[in-house]
Order: sequence, then structure tokens, then C-alpha cells
Amino acid sequence: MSTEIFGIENVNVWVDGLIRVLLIVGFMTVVVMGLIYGERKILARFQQRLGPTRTGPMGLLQSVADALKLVGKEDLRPRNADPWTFELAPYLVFVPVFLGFVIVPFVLDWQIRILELGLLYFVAITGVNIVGWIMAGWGSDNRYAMIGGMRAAAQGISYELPLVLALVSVAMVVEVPLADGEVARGSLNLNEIVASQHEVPNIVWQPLVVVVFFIAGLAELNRTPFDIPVGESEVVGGPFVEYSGIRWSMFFLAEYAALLIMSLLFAAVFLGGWAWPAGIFTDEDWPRWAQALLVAGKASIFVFMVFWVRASVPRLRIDQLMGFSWKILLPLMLAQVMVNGLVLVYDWPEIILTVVGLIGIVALFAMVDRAVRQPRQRPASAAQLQSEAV
Amino acid sequence: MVVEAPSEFETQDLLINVGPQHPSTHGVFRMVLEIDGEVVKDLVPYIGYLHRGAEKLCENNDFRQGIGYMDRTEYLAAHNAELSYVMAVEALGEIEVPERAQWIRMILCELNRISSHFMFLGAFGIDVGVFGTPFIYAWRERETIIDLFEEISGDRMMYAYFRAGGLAWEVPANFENRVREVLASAQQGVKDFDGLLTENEIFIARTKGVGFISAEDAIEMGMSGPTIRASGVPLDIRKTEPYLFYDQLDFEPITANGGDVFDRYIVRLQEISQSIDLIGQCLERLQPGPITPERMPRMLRLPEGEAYIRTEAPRGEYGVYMVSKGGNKPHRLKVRSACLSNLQVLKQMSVGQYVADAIIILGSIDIVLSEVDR
Amino acid sequence: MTTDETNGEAVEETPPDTFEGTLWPDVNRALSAVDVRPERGALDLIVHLPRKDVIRGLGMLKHDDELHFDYLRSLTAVDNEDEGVDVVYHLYSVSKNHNLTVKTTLANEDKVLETATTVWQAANWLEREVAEMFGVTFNGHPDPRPLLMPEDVDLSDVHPLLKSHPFAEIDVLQGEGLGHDRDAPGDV
Amino acid sequence: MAITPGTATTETAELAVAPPETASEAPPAPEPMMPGEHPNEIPALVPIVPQPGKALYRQALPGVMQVPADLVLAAARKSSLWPMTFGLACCAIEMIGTYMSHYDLDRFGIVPWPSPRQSDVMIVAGTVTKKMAPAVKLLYEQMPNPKWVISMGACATNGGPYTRYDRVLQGVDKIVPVDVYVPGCPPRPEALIDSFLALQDMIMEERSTEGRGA
Repeated sequence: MSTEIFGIENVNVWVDGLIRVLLIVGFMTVVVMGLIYGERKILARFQQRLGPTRTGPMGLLQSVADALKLVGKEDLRPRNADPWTFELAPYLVFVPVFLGFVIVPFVLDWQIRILELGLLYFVAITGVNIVGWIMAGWGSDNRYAMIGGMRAAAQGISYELPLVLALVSVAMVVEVPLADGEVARGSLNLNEIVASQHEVPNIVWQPLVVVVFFIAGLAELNRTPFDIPVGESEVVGGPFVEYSGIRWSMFFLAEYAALLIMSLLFAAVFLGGWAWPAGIFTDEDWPRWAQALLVAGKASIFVFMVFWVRASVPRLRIDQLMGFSWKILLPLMLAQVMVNGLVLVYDWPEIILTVVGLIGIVALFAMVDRAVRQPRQRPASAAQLQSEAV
Repeated sequence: MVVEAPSEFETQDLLINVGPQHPSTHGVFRMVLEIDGEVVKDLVPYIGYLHRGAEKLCENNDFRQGIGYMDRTEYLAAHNAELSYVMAVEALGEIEVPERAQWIRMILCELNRISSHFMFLGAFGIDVGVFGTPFIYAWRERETIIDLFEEISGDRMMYAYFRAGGLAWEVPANFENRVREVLASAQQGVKDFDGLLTENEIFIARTKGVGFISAEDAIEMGMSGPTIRASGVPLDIRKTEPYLFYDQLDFEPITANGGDVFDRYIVRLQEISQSIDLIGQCLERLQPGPITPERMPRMLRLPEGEAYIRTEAPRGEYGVYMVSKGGNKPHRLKVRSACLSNLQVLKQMSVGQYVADAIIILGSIDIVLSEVDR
Repeated sequence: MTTDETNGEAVEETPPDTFEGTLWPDVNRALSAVDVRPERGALDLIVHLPRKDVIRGLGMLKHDDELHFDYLRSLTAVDNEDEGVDVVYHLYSVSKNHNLTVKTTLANEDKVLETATTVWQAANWLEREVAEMFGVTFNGHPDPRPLLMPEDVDLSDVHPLLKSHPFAEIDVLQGEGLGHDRDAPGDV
Repeated sequence: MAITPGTATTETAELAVAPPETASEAPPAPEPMMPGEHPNEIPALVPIVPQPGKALYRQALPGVMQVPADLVLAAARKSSLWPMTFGLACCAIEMIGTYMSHYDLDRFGIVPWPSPRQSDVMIVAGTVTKKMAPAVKLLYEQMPNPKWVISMGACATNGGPYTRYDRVLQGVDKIVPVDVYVPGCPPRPEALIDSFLALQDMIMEERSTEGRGA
């Protein structure tokens, strides 16, 4: 494990780890502030308005002002709220997101640790924040919060599966060059996944997986159209109804940090992170700052798509959301994994993956269209509806 | 449909209070939902949080001052409210209204219908869950119409422009081409909404087949306006009992037979296009002429009698029942509110649906609380 | 039919208004079992029914296939101080497209009436409002809670729309010489 | 200022015991206490005598560029006022109009927030009836400090056109402390923006007393 940092040889492992974590945390906080400001500006542009312009030059200090104001707010806890769950909930949502940064491969060797089971670690960590949501919902003893918490649990769990299967189907087909020139297939180490995309990014081989990852990622981040736990029009603010001040800002920051991680992961796993066009033009890799710009560009594609969807798509209902995940996304993903397996075992040409992926996308849209267009059986009159419902 | 939970562990229903302050109750409406999981078992609506006695205060003000209360009772379509009140006064006092004034009244009422329907489209977008884009599109159109109203009457929302016997003053000189500009931008707004919401699959999935009300139940409950026309009943007072010059215009009431939330949205969207076409027809027939009768008594005293005048407001039938016992103040003024009757049906539509649907059904009825509570 | 025997002195006999243009012939036939007094309103015909058989009359009007008044447009009340309270029903027929107003007078001491929700469901909230605003009690009303007045605070003796109910004083301008009938400009 | 060691010591005893009323009629600065070490070190060890009214850190480190914490906090609070989505009547429509793209309150960092817990400003837009008053009071109590109230429109200020009806509360300031009143029925969106600017100036002025139990 390289303990060399900034050119200083064999630094103590703990000190090296600490420096890297502090660097990432500092960088991450600044980028999250930028994301919040960016979202307000981009959404404003979608809606033909200006967005924040008065605080600081072009409104750049708006997130700083929000953060400072939230720090200065009175910190309330409802009297009959359960003290422990109420206060620990933000940490259970906030900390797993930070832990997720450990394996994110920003640039060639600018990451905290190279873990052999990087993807497995990431999926396990992001699974924890569902507990935080439920604690927030249950702890604040508010009916809206409880409904929001239960909805967050249902949605979080049911969209974890397509996300995991998407990452699995990518990790299966990754080519890892072994020492003796052989090529082993399949690896969970994120650096190897990125390195393997020297010539062709994974999006070419797995188009369906990219679409499903985007949809499941939206659901994990509780963004529109899956923002049912936080939907203002029904469950006012969901689990965060009773939180105020700095506790609420931790939830708010965790949401945008999760968005940052998901976009970096999307860039790394599907668009080839720092490796993709770099390998083709020159043998040795690009300088670090060029790679960093490359990764930032790719991640911002994902972030812009998320903001774009938020400005234009209504919210799903809870039963449609569950049906969509279990009846449409999961079967498609299982089929994709099976196809990947066949290609690996029988050594079919890689092009089959792309063809099957495109067919899968067409199938996905066909299933959704059929589910939406088929006429719902309408009860003849209210009396019959009354008798059925009760 | 609803699957009954096995009997040994009995779940307890949750009472949630969608309270007077809630982002999607369009004002101070409160309903207590008894929900089992996500399905609404029972719904108890509470109104009266904005009951500020407009009818009683009208009895204390003479026939000119009452117009201000009508604007504030139906604040999204003030022209339509003033029309009913003013026509009631003219009916009681047998006052003749010159032709030009009636045509201008029709144009302004249809414009107000367009701006009120745009307000509905915007608020409905928020209920369905889009983060404000429909609201912004709707308000872009509303602002152009409100600018025109401001040029005409000087106020953005409370116009007090209609007076017993005609209008307050003449419309500005460039009235016709200003109206044509506004109609063009409204037509563009309708196209935007078609693109943004109507073909959106999630929107269709969320609103089709939700909150059904059959034609017989709608008539039985006394509903009116787009809500009843969406259930297939062609009840449009502009067509059934024509007032002003609506009998000279050719148009058919827009109906849809789905009776669900999607159809109410579609009926209102098509009514905007219909109103645009109606205003076009009115503009052709507009001739110069006087806008107030020659001799108007300074202090308006009406003979004894009573009149119930109803006109087609954007939300339904806006009726004014005026009883006068001589003197310059109405003895009794009752405002028949379309939203009040439409709101009675909320429980019948929402029981058995999901919580998210109950919110959309409330949005689809398009209530204005000051008209419900008066 | 319209001999107005109330005022005794010899007023020149107004020609008995035969209401030929209005619905009166059909209404008279439909309500033959009940004594009915027509009157000409500004826009549509007004029919007066005695208190005890108002609901029966409304039922007949609704189920009569000639008239078919299946749409209760509005239900309200008018407070005529000493002559008691008039309860007014505005009816409309969706299929036949004609209107009728039915009025009944309740003396001030016993303002009690049968509920119309048995005839039309639409009357539910309208009657609750008239009940709390005019003090009329509707027997057999399915849900007699107050509609516009607060439920938790018991204000059942307050009937705001009655003429006897006073208007509130403006307490902001209560300084001397600042009341609403002020003539000298206030010094404040 | 000639500092004589002898007098200083007696001076300090008397200073310690002297009742505080000598400070009331602004006496000449009391003789600084003489530490009594090396004479040319004395000027460096002269204690700071805090004059009332001027912030301590300003006197202690006059040269260093400092920004008082309450200025930064007030500037942050001023530029991120989150109102609660809470419309009552016709003024609510004008309030919504102010959020939309034509007037866009988002330029000032003002974003409507659904829950009272996360909002700082309560805009009372519309008539407060006596049935709604307890709800308004409850909402105000649920908001965390520091919080402000804007009474928008004639109805919220003193009952407006509906004052003479006894079911209407004549002004929301009967139940909730109001910071800014906005005239108009309904006030124009520009008037509401102006009320926010007035509120921002007020926040900047009151920054030193904010939250100190004033």
C-alpha cells in the first residue's frame, strides 16, 4: 500500500490516511457548497429566473450564507421526541456518505485507499443511511415524519437491488491484465475497473445498465421523480419536518454529498474516469490536473441530468414506485447479469453485450409505456367504490 | 385493490391532519385523513378558516361599494365575480347596459378565465410534484394578462372596473392589439403545458383513473364548472342560460367523460384555447360607442325585489342572490360559491385512494378559499 | 288564485297575474296537493310553500318527470327582522334547463325545518351554514356540526348573519375624535 | 503622563475599594497601576482600561483588521431569509407572484420552505380570522429563533376591508409580534420586495442585540 504522499517517502500509515481524509473532507465540503449553489442557479435557469445574485459576486456566497445562518439557528428538539434517535439520526445519515469517499478514484493515485472490494464496500456503506432516515422519521414523533421515514425505508431498500445488480453486471465483465500477460475477467477494485476502460468505456458495453444505474441512483438520492419521502406537497419535508438549524443542515449536506459520490462513481464506472480518452492519445497517462478536469466534466454530466430531471418530471406514487422497481428494473437487471455470464463463459464477441443492452432499453421503455397506458379499471360509481374500499 | 391484512395482528389507523397551513391545500383548508398504511379510509374536511363575512359587510355598504367585496371573494377571477353582482343590480334596477360595455365585459371575463385556469395549472403542477416549473410557466402567462388588466383598470387583482350600468371608464386606445398580443402568448402557454405535463408518462400514470366522480353523483351534489363537465355533464351557463351576448358566439361546452383528475386537467386546458377563440370572436364584434347609460342616478336606490343572477366563473356557477327592500343598501346578499358545492364531493372521491391521490384530487377541484368561506 | 286578501283597504285590483310565460301551470299541477302562492321574480318564478310541507313539495318537484328539478342550485335564508326568516331554495333542471325558486317563511320563535338532504345530497353543507348563520335548526340533518364557525369553541348562540348581530367597532381608531364618525381631523 | 511609584500604590488601594459611582461623571482616566519593574518597560505594561460603549476587542487590538462575529452572522441571516409557505387569502397570490420569475425573490436568497422548523420569516398574507388565530400562534411558536414576521396587506395589519366583522382579528399583531408591515390590498410584489429589504436593514441594525436576551 503506497504510503508515499506528496513525494515524501514512507510516511506513517495512519498519518497518511489522516491527511488524505482531511483533504477529501475539505475538498468535498467546498464542492457540496458549490453543488447547492449550482442547483439553485441551474433550476432558476430552467425556470427563466435568475437565481441568487445578491449575496456576494453573482450570488456565489449564497451557500456560505445559508450554512452560517443555519449554524446560528436555535436548535429545537420537540419535547416528546425520542432524544437518542432524534439526535443520532443526522450522524447515521451523514457519516456513511463521508465513508463512501474512501474508495472514490478521483485521479490515478489521488484516492484515500485502494480496496480490493471497493464496490462491495460502497454498496454496504450507502445501505446504512436508510437506518438514519427511519430513525429521523420515528424519532421526531411527528406523523408526517413517520410516514416519510417508512416511505424512505421502502424506497431505499427496493431500489438498492437494481443498483447493486447494475454494479455487479459491470464488475463482471471488467478485464484485469494479470502479471503473466493473461487477462482475468471481473474485479471489484474501482481502480482496476477504471484502468480497464482504457480503450472503450463501459457505457458502450452496458447501455441498459447505465440507464438503470441512473434511475436507481435517483431513487437512492431521493431526488425527483422519486422524492416521495421528502415530497413537499404530501409529506411536508418527510423525516426532516422536526429538524431545524445545524441538524437539518447535516441532512441537507448529506443529500448533496451523496449526489457528489454518485456522480463521481458514475464517471468512474461507466465513463472511464481518468482513464478513458487518456490511454488512446498517449501511451503514458495525462498529467494529474488534466485527469481531474476530465473526471469533473464527466461527473457534472450526471449532476446536470439530475437537476434537469428535477425541474421537469412529476413525482411517482408509492405503489407505482415499488411496482416499477420490483416488476421492471429487477427482471431487466437479472437478464442483463445472465447475458453477461453467457458472454463470459462462452467467450462470445463483446459486441453482443451492446446489442443486448440496447434491446433491453427498448424493452424497458415498452414495459413502462404499457404499464402507464393500460386503462385502470374504473369503479362504476361511488357507491361501488365505497363498498370495495371498506 | 385494497388487500385486507390478516386478522390476527390488527393494524391501527393513523389520523393525519393536513392542516390549515400546508403547501398544497391552496390556502387555509384543513382535512383530517384517517389512513391505513397509504390508503385513505376516511376524510373529514374543515372549512371556515377564512370566513370573513363578505356577505354581512355587503349589507352595510351601498351598491357601489359592494363591488370591492366581490373582487376579494373570488380573487383569482375578480371580473367574473363583479359581473354577477353588477348584473344583479342592473336586473333589480332595470338599468340598460350599452352594447360596447357588454362586449368589453365579455372579453375581460374570458381573459380572467384564462388567467385563473393558468393559476390552476401552476398549482396543480406543484401538487403532482414538479418543482415549480409549471408554476413558473403558468405565471409567465398570468403576468402578461395581469399587465393588460393593470393598464385597463389600474390594479393587478382587485379591478372594481365593472359598475352598475356599464364600465368605470373607457378602455385604453390600443386595447385590441394589446389583447391580441396577450392571446398569442396564452396560446404559446397552452402549447408549453401540453409539452410539459400532458404527454408526461408519470403525470398520466399519476392522474388517470384517480378521484372518479360519476355524472349522476355530480348532479346530485350540485357541482358545477369544469369539475362537472369532466364527468360528461354539458352544464355551462354560458350555453344553457346565455347572458350578455354569449348566444351570438358559436362554441360548444368542453366535456370529457372520464370523470377523473386527468380529465379535469384536460377540460381546463382546452377551455383556455376555447376562451382564446371566444375573445377573438368578441373582438370582431366590438364597435365604438358609449360605455355608460346617459343618466345614471348619483345615489343608486333600487326598488323592492329580489334577483338570483348566475354566471359561469372559472370554477363553476358564481351566483349572486340579492334581496333589496328599497334604499341604497342590499337587504341580503348571498354569494353562491361553486367551490363550496364542489368541495362537498372531496370525501366521496378520495376514500379508497392513496394519500398522494387525495392531495391531487383536492388540487383538481381548484378551490379558492375566500369563495368557499365567504 | 292570487287574491291578496292581506291588505284590507280597496287597492285597485291588480290584474290577476296568470304567469303564463313561466312554469306556473306545470308547478301548480305538480304541487296540487299543497297550497302554493306564486310570485314573479326578476329572472325566474318564485313559489311560496307553507313550512309544514316544504320538503314534501320539493320531493314532488324533483321526482315529477315533467319538471325533473334534479339540481339544487343554492339554499340560503333571508332575515326579515320581525316577519321571521325566509329559507330560499333555488332549483334547476339539468335535462329540461328551467329554474324555480321555492321560499318558505319561519316565525322568529320556532325556526325549525325538516332537512332537504333527503331530497338532494347537495343541501348538506348549505344547511349547516344556514343553521349556524341564522339559527334555523334542520331536523334529521346527518351531520349538524358548525361549518364556518369554530368547532372546538362552543359559539352556538352566535348567529352573525342575523340583522340583530352588530358590526364590530374598529378598535384601532378608538382615540377621542378618531371614531368613524369623526369630523375634526384627529390630533394623533 | 508622569507616573510616580509612590502615589500609585495608595491610588490602587483606594481604586479597588472606591465605589463605582466615581465612574458615573466620567473622571479623568484613573492612574494606571504601576507594576514597578524596569522603568523603560513600563509603557509596554500599561493595562487597557476598557471605556464603556466601545467593543473590547477594538480597544485591545486596534490595528488588526477584525470583523465582529455578529456582523458576519447578521450578514448571513440577512441574505438567506427562508419564509414559510403560508398564504391565507388574496395576498398569498401576490406573494406567490413575487416568488415567480417576473419578480424572483430567489435573487435575495429567499426560498419558500414548507416546514416552520426550517423557516426564519413568517409572512402573514391575508385575513387572520379568529378561527385561524390559534393556528397562526402555534406556527409562530414552532419556528426556531431568530425569527421575524412580515404582516402583508391591510387585512393582516388591521383587518383591512373586513375590519367591521366581529369574526375577523383586527390585525395579526394582536397575537404575534410583527416586524414589518406592508401596506396595500393586495400589496404589489415590489412592495413585498421592499419589505424584505427593510427587514434586511433591520437585521443589520439590530445585530448587536440579537439573541442577547434584549
